[in-house]
Amino acid sequence: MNMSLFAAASIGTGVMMIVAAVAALIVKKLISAIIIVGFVSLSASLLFLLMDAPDVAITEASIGAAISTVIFLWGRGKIGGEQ
Amino acid sequence: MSAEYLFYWSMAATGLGLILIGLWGVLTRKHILRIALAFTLADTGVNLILVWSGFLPGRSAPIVDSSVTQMVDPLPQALVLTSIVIGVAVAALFVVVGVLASRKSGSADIRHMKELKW
Amino acid sequence: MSFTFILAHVLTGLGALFLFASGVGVFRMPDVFNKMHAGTKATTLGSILFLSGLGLFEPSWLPKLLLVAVFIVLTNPVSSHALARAAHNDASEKPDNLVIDDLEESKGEEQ
Amino acid sequence: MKRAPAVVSTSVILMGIWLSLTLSTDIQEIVLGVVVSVIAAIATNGALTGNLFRLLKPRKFIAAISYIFYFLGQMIKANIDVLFRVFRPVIPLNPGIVKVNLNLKSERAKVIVANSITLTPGTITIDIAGDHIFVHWIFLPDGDVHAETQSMVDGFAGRLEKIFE
Amino acid sequence: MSNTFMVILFVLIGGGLFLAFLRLILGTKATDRAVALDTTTLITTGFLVLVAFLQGRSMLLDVALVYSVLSFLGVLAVARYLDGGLR
Amino acid sequence: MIRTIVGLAIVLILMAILITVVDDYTVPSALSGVGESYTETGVEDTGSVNLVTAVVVAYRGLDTLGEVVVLFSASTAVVLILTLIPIGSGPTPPSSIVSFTAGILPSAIILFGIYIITHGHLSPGGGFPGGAVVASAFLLVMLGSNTVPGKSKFLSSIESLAGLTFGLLGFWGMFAAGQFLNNLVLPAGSPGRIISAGIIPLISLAIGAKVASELSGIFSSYRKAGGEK
Repeated sequence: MNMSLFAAASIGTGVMMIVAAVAALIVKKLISAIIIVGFVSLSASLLFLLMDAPDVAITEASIGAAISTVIFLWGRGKIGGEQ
Repeated sequence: MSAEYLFYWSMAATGLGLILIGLWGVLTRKHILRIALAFTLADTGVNLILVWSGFLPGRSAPIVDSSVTQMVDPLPQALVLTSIVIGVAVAALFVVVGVLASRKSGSADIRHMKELKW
Repeated sequence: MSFTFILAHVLTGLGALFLFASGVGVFRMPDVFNKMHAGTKATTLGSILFLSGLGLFEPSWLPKLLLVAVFIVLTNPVSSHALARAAHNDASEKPDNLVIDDLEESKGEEQ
Repeated sequence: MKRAPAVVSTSVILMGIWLSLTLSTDIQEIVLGVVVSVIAAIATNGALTGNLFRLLKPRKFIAAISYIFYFLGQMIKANIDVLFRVFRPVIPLNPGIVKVNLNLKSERAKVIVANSITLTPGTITIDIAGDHIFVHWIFLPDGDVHAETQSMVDGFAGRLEKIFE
Repeated sequence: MSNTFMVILFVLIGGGLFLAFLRLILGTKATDRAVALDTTTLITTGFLVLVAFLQGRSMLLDVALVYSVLSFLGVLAVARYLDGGLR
Repeated sequence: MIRTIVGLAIVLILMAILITVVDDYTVPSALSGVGESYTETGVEDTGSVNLVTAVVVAYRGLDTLGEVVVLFSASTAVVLILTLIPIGSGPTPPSSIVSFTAGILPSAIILFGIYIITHGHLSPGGGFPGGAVVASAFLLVMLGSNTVPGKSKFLSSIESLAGLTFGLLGFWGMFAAGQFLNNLVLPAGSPGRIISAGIIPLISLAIGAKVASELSGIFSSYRKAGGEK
């Protein structure tokens, strides 16, 4: 029973991640792309937890949520957007 | 098509998909930060595939407990643990070099960064 | 079927329902402030109910789950407020369906 | 030494957080927890809680408890409001931002009021400037908007004044 | 916890997560997406706790705690950026 | 346009190759030899309940040392390049709610990070995520202000001290037990308590301090490159 629930969860998360990854690359504004990549990192953390890797999940959450988002936002502020 | 089968392969499909999408983004995008984002996506995909290679459905996390009998492989997880932190340091370097290059060439578009071509 | 058992079911179910309602609200509301109404209030109470319900199923986890809930209560309104302020300050992000806007007027007075 | 009560109350709270994190009563955990929480409290100068000893007077303690219950009641009302609003076929909307006074001295009390307003029926805090607070309504109340908003804000501020005087 | 109840919880939480995700992808403005990110992370925190509960190991709750604290920081960073605080 | 098509073609070819590679792959039923031996003898060898930390710090400790060096060089490069970028116009001040929250929450987040670091051998966590969480507390302070931090001698001394501790612990193992980073120069203790698993908690602390100070250094130099209003 747990296995089929986890299978459903992992398939759903995987589909969301793929769609979000494509969206991050084709969306117009860079700031939206950064927000969506933050979502992909956080979903990856959920997948790592489902794959019985809590250490990796904790690391991915702590790095992907705030730190890499801030780094990209800083670069966006220094460079300016597209066009 | 058991649940176990779907559970196992959906992970691999996600990681592979992320790698391919990231690669496509690196090849086709023009804004330097967009390329950095695509690179981060591919990085996440590689980490997923690595952890997946040590994953067996139905076993538990590699933290020994009185209730635990069978565990997944801890080695790939240890590798990925360090890879994630390196990944963010590399992304920071990527962004900083991108900012510097765009300052030099006056645009964030990689087609204008002529001096980086060899 | 003890009382705690039933209460745990009710709390987790209600919490999940509120989390679902927050998703619906964020999806359906027309502009950013109204999205925030659904996204902040419903997720906060939903998380509290859901976490305390699961804590009743497994009483030894209760302190840690309550800690998560307290963190959410402390932090969620702050991030929501910061986003609201940013949305109001940025001309391209600001919604245009406001009936009264005292903040815009007081900004005008300052200048 | 002026901050000593704040440091002590912060380290007590941090110790509580540590105990609920570890879920263990091993002597090593407790010793480490005391050391870490005292160091963290001294390093941040007791900023987490401020001076909690003022709350130990029975009158203020009762006021704090009653504030928590008032807040929880308002929050449940807010969520039922959201629940019934989002499932309507057409969401009833009449949004607006209203400016009202907030006469509290303590910074902590202002932040608590602002966060409470964000979590209670139909309102979120947009900004605080000096003695004024800007509140966004999802559905503006009937009648005098400013008076209604002022009474809603005073519902929180009046209760908090008893604690933070 | 019976199986039916567990399925109901999964469907409710997953549905909420999916709708907020749709707003994240479709949302016309950056602040809409940021609000959707806030909502998705909080719903996912609930999801992580549910997974920890189903696996029956309290140490997995650390992941949920880190997740909730740091997702708050991420959203705050986006908000401060839009406000001009990260220049 | 041509770029998009060529990119798509390359990606599709790669996808076909990858699919043929994994085509006859089935769900495995047992671990590989290395993983099997780690899971069987890990607790006796290292005393660490969390086998991932055991692999990161004890079995593969030398790799981790190299990894910390990579992190150090990357962050040094970032800080160096940031000095080449012209200083910006400076951030706007935050609202009082955000700055107040950024004033009160860091102590709780630091406590939480130290919990993750010190319980690395007992529960998920360890030096890397814990250090990142501690750095996030610094990030919260940065988000809640618009001033530039002063010259941080403290950060760089913590950084050097952590690296030195890591190296010295390694050499201690070499001289006492004939092996660089030998874990059991301290007693293994009873698994499941804080003081157990030899030098793993100490090395976790060193890694945590190193990661936290590197990431905080990156943030603080970002803020300096942003300028002051």
